[in-house]
Amino acid sequence: AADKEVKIGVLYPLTGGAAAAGRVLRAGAELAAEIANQQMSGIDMDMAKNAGVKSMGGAKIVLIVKDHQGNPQLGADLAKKLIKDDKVAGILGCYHSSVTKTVSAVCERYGVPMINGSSTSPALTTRDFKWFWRTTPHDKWFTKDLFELLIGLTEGKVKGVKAVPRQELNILAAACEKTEWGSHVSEEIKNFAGEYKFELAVNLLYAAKSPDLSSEVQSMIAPKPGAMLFASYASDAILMVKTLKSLKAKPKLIWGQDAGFDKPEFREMGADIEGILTRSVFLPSVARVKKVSGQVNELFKQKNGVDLDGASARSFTGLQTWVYVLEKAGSSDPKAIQKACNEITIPGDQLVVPWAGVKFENVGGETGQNVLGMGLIGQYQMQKDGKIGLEIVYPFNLATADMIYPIKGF
Amino acid sequence: MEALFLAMFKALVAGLLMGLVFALVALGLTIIFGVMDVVNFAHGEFLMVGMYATLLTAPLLGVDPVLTLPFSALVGAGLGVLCYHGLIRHLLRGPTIAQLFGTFGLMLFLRNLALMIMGSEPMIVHQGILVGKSFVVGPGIVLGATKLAAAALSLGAFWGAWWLIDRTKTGKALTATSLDKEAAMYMGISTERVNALAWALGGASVAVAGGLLVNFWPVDPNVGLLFTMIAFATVALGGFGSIKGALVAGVLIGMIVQAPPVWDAMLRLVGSDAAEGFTIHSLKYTFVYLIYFLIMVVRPQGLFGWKQ
Amino acid sequence: MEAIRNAFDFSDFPRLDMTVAGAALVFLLAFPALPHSSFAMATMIQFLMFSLYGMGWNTIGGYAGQVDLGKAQYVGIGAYTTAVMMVRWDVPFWVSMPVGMALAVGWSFIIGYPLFKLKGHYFAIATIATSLVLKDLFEVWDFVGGAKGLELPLRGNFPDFLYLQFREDYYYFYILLAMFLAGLLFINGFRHSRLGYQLRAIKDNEDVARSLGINVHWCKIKAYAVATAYVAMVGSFHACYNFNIEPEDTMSLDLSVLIAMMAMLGGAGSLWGPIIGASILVPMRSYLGSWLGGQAGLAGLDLVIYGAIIMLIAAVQPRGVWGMVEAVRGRRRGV
Amino acid sequence: MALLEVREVSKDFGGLRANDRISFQVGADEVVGLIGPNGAGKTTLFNCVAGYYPVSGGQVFFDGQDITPLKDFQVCRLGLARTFQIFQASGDLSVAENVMVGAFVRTGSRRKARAKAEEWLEFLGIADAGGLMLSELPVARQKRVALATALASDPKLLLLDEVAAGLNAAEVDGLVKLLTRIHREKGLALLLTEHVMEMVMALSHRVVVLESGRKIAEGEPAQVVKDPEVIRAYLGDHLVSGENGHA
Amino acid sequence: MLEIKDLVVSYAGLPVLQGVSLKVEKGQAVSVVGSNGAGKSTLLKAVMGRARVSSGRAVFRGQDLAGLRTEKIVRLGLVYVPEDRKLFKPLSVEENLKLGAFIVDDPAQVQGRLEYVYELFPRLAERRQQAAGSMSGGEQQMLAIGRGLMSGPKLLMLDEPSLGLAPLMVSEVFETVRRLRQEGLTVLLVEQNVREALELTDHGYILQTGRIRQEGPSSDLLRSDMVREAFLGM
Ligand SMILES: Nc1ncnc2c1ncn2[C@@H]1O[C@H](COP(=O)(O)OP(=O)(O)OP(=O)(O)O)[C@@H](O)[C@H]1O
Ligand SMILES: Nc1ncnc2c1ncn2[C@@H]1O[C@H](COP(=O)(O)OP(=O)(O)OP(=O)(O)O)[C@@H](O)[C@H]1O
Ligand SMILES: [Mg+2]
Ligand SMILES: [Mg+2]
Repeated sequence: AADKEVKIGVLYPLTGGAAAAGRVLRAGAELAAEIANQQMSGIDMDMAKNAGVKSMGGAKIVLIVKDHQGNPQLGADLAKKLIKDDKVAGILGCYHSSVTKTVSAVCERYGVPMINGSSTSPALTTRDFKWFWRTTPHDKWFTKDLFELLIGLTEGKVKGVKAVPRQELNILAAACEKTEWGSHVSEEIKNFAGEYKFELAVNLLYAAKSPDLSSEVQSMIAPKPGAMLFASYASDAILMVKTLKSLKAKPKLIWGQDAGFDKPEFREMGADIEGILTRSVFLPSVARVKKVSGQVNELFKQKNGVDLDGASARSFTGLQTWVYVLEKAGSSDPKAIQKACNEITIPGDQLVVPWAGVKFENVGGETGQNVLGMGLIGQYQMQKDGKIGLEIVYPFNLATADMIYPIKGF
Repeated sequence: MEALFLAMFKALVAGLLMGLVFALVALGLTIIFGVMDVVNFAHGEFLMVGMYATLLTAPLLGVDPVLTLPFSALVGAGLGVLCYHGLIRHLLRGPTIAQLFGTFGLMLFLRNLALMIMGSEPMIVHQGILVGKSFVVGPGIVLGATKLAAAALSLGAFWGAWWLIDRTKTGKALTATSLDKEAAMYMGISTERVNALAWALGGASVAVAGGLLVNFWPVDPNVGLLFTMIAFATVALGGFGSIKGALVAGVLIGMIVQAPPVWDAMLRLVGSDAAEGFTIHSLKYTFVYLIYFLIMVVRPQGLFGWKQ
Repeated sequence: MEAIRNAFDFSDFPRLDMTVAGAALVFLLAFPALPHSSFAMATMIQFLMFSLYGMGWNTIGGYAGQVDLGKAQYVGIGAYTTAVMMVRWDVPFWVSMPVGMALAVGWSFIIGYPLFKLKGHYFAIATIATSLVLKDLFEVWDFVGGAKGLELPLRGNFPDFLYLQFREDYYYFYILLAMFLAGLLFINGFRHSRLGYQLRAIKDNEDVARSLGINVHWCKIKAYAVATAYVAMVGSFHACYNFNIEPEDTMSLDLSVLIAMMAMLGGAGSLWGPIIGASILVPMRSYLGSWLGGQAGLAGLDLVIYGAIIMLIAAVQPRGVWGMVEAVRGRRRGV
Repeated sequence: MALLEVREVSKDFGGLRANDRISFQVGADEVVGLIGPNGAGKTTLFNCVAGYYPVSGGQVFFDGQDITPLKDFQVCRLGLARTFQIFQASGDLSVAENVMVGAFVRTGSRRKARAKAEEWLEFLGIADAGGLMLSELPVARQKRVALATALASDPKLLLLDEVAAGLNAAEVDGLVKLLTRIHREKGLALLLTEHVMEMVMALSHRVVVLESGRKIAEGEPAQVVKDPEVIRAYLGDHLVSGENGHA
Repeated sequence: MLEIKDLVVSYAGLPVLQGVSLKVEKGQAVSVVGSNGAGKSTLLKAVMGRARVSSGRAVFRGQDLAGLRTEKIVRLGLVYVPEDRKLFKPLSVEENLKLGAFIVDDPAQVQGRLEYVYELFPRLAERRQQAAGSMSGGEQQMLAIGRGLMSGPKLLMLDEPSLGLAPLMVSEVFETVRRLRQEGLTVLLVEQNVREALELTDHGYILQTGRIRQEGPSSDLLRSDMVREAFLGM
């Protein structure tokens, strides 16, 4: 029957500091639901071929979107509402790792499945939860990607760059914001720097949303680092680059851990950010190497006027995973969904993100983590149309352009 | 050793600049505080309004953002007068706490109105004579154009405020009203107009600050938060109502905020082992509040305060 | 003995007040049995928490007239004590809560001593500063998880009365309601106590108060400690209820202001003020948020309305809602 | 031993010496008037005695104890109460509650404090005002409440700073009678400053005269008002010729 | 010069003035006397626009004062020295005096008045730089009167100027008032000090519980039985 439906609760920050991210996150999930609910010929995905969840008699996916404002307490309250009042089959969300934590604790208590597509705190999947799965790779992987790239540079593996002498890059300086997320990243940077034998001369945490970053930048440029690494949200990222410029910093390479470094308003700085690297899970240039990504991106752009980005693509993938899991479970019974989650494998060709697929496994002390995910590192480069855009430089085999190295500095 | 001195000198310069910026932002708060004894929680939101005013009008008029500052001032003054007549006047009938929750409401209102209209993405001026410029004046000593301009404006504005309050009749009216409203009335001073004037001045000065800052600082609806607490600390440290105090306190706070690089340089001098792991950057504002607190305990009326 | 009699003495309120209060109590007791959405239940729990926060704040901010905008640091101390003790040493809530209260009160004495040398706005801003300092320190202190915060382990067997882990919210509700009633009675006794009267004398005129043998500084510190104990108690509860705490959500300036807001908006210095304030602000915030916040294009509208209503109340009656009631009655009655 | 002994007390404000080595005593059953021109240092002396100001020199003994280093609230607990010349009450407490605060100096019990407050309000003839807020009363009645509050703290010595200011002759009369009763029935020592000479003359056993911070005369009231020095500094000539400043 | 007609003022529903009428002619000195809480201060405050008038009106030099702001009234030449003095406590004596001349624009005139006040009250001249709040009660009263004179008022309203003054000082203040009056200043005096006040003025009003009980030439009042009994304790 066509009137059947499956309700999924979606929790994103639609107001507050991360409202901008919330908007595209929501748009990503909504697009995925739309594709799942209709037959769409132009898209090479299994879920586009069916109208609704076939195994559940064509049940339509209905999203119930709530705004948690970045507030963990509110997130938990809304999760209860979704579970008890709206009787959702499960939950997607929540972007902020801190909110994801409280919401997943509610889900765990009620035995309701939750799939997380966009929180990257490594801690989330180390809690032995039975009702929590995460599709996105997390900060540990992303940070590792960075060090792989650095090593790659010294070994001449990077497209368009000759092998760089190790000592040129040996000194690193990092600044991460003092939040749940930033301090995790900072820790990972420290660990990997040790593992890959780089000298991390400066590794500082700074007070997020601070009106002045000049002291941070002063300290970072003092040891003359080869690479500068950052974990910052939007306004800090912009202020950081502005400050780097005004203090005439001259690193060979700048890398940002997504977030602020991947925002449209960051791009507006144009030539100033040419050469800056950012990790991501999705860049529009993926469309060039992956057809289905291009198709979905077109659709997304039609609707929202902007390209898919890391946030929207992951949100899309999160909901897509929900659809495939439901398809496999054939019912909205929590136990069935739990079983389906633990057994499912979604092949990589189904996804907009350039991953090998989605498969949750319990390895290395982690539970419910997708082990087939993968990060990207993009670099801002001037496009032919004079606009700044991101080109993939890592993984090496997906590189879409020659890497600019060293950056010209400020 | 030389490196340490250089770091100290750099920090001194940077601290002075940043301190003047803090002082500039706090000036409007001091004026309002001084005259009316009102804590304006929405001070940072006035700053935000000034930032948006410049950000939006510069491309519209096709002029350099710096030239839109008078317009920002106008917007700020208008907003100040509006707030005074629409809200503050009524709050003054009640106890002090009414100001706190009334202006807190104002803060929520303005901030989220901006969110509805402007969205939450940070925005910044991309073109203008101040954008992206900086001057090298010594080994590693660089002065950013925006900060330099803000510092100059700050000095100018403080001189202006001092002149107004100390040398003019309007200033006398401001002082009298701030001390005792009823008595001021008996002197023939129009206290309503003086209060509105204080809000207009306060609003204009912080909005101009905003218009200038947006050349370097990105603006988003939450930007007020960054500066409000610092402005509060600046004004209280200087002593409520003291123009000179706000200037000195602003510079002092600017210096405190620049301490971490000096600390780092010192650790590097002592040996890299110590430098490992202990950075104080994440605590730089903590020191601001801590030192603020310590000074206040010793001097409960602030550095230059006489009112209590 | 007299202290107990004082706690139950509501004779200075007119009959109407007590009828309304009685009806409200019956409603609260019966609430879980009435048909309600889970969101309503969650909102109700928030209401009780913020009432208690507000009651605590009222002792220092209302009765003693010292505007304290740094209460969140004690929420943090309470919450972290419970969380750390549970995570590290498996200590049940009923042990860690009093420990948290004791630690918070201890800390309140340490900073209260210098703090109360300041007056008026200087005091208010200094309280903000102390709270921010503590929050910043917690954010870099690894023992308590730093900026990453602490997550309480789910123990798995529900309901767990020792560790306050329940699946259904009405357990939390009743436990909190018991705290609420105890808290209310204590405050009622407090305002009838010598300290209560002395604080109000201090609020009137400190010089006169001192001339009447009142050690103003010490009385303020005591009131501050009482306020702290309330706030820390709810903080401990918050940790168990929320399962995850971070410096940002337990110790932020926003929370401090919100706590003060309950009493200020309801009517600072009156017994019912914080409860009235919480009963207006908490539901308004949740429901405006859930109705308007989720709608496309209306992001922020709920908070615009919320802010406007706060401004309106402040402008119409700067003494808060209870001030309106008193204005209608024509005279100040009951404190 | 006198109840209060002021020994060589001095008080400086910056360059200004407001009290200059002032000495005098108040016996346990005595009423002493402290007079002097405006700015002579009377209020300042009160403030020094009551522990409100730290003294710049000298000592104050009360009931055989050196109270010089004590703070005002400690002094009050020893049994030395005072009223203020100028005070503002923002009005959170009703009249009865105000007086109760005074009574709380001696008891922790609300019941006892209330009883004590009612007793004093009755005694001072303002029982009908018990439920009003202080700010709703005329100034003279506010002063009476302040008196009741001070009395409720069970003092041995009461310092009164211009409680008769703003009263007309008839009202001054009433106050004199009242204070006399208090002094007699409750056995309280009084130290009062007043510009209303009827009051000083009618009540005081002894009068101390200050001028520019120094004690210029001390003695029985009738003698003191004849002292030419006092007339020059304080009373003015026309007073001697039979008229006085207050009708 | 000032005419008050049927003025009614209440605080929170409680009538304090219940229809008070009063007249002050140019060059006259008029006193209003009455016991505590009779509403004397309220009367002056109502004239100054500082108390809510429920009915009746006050006319000053042909201008209805209803609805005028206090500062406007001051600019008309009606100056009020309140009972509680309302000094700018942290400011110096001289600054207080200068603020008294706020509505005067001519600096020379201000200087002249300043000297006049210093001559009137030499104690103020001695304490030019002292903070007003740290002066003794009597000194503060002198400052308050002096400040009131600084704007060159047409009508000076003094609310209990003798409050808290030493006997010598009281006669000095009254002497000053007498002198001001001789210099042609119109004065409305509210006093507790009934005899002195009546001796000083031409015309007197007895205010009791919000109503004028008796009025007439001061000399008549001084002789009336009612005044002698109620206020002079005879
Ligand atoms: N703000 C107020 N609120 C309520 N009642 C007031 C207020 N101000 C004055 N009153 C009352 O109005 C009455 C008249 O007061 P007013 O001050 O005019 O008296 P007065 O004749 O000047 O007395 P005094 O000799 O004490 O100066 C008094 O009973 C007083 O309690
Ligand atoms: N805190 C202070 N700082 C500076 N000077 C002060 C202070 N308090 C009082 N004085 C000065 O000390 C002198 C004595 O003042 P005090 O108030 O003791 O006088 P008084 O005898 O009580 O006068 P009055 O009868 O007018 O009340 C005055 O000249 C006064 O200006
Ligand atoms: Mg005195
Ligand atoms: Mg009066």
